[in-house]
Amino acid sequence: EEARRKQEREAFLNRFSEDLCSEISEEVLLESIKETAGAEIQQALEEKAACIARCSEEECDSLIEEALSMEITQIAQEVLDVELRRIRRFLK
Amino acid sequence: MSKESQMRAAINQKLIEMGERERLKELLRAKLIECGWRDQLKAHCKDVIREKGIENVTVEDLVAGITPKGRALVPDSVKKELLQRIRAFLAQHAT
Amino acid sequence: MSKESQMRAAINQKLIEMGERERLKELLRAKLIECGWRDQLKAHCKDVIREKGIENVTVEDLVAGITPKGRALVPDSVKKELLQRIRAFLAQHAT
Repeated sequence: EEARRKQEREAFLNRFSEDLCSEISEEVLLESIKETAGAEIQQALEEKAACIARCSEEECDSLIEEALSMEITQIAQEVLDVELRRIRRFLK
Repeated sequence: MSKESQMRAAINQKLIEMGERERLKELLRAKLIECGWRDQLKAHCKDVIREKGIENVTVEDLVAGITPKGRALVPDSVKKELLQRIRAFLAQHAT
Repeated sequence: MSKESQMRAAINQKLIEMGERERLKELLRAKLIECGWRDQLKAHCKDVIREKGIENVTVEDLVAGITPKGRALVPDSVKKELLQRIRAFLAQHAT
């Protein structure tokens, strides 16, 4: 009887240990997976935002540079033409 | 309530009261970091995000996508160690 | 091509395709007139011509001579407004 009880107890503790091990593993795994996924999504969003910010600035600089170059050339040409016309009129 | 359920409830109560349940979880968390599981999971997350594009992935999608791999990546040695710790605690405290 | 270069190229492509790049340049031109940049630069051109003598100045010389001042004279508020417009466009269209 004693031996049977001992055997039953051993079997119970084995079952309990395995169940508890699975339970704890499942809790920790799910919690860690959620935490990791959340952190990785956050990091990817931050990286994308930073990348967009950098690209916007580069695009803005290049656009300004392009527009200024055109404007400056146009202004120089205009002013030079006006000045030349003025001198020609003066010389006549 | 059966005798087995009563015993389970009593042991669970003891595990919580003595802080052992929390310690076991802490041990597992630490082991998962130590064995590289967390880094592998991070890398897998990055792959999924890269593949689908961040604008097409929610946290829920990602969790669902990586959970099978997350489970599969846990080394047997870590599971064994946890089980041993549980058995040792029960041998000492389950009366 | 790095991921960032790809993104930059895609942004540029979208801005051009949707006509936004041209609209932004138009906006910039209008702002430059509005803030007196064009007039200031014309005056600077005249100074350079007067200084060097019209017989010694080509358009290229003049462009080279006034470009640094032209860049420096663009008000920060104009640059900021343009950047905000680009960001808003990207926030709406970048995938």
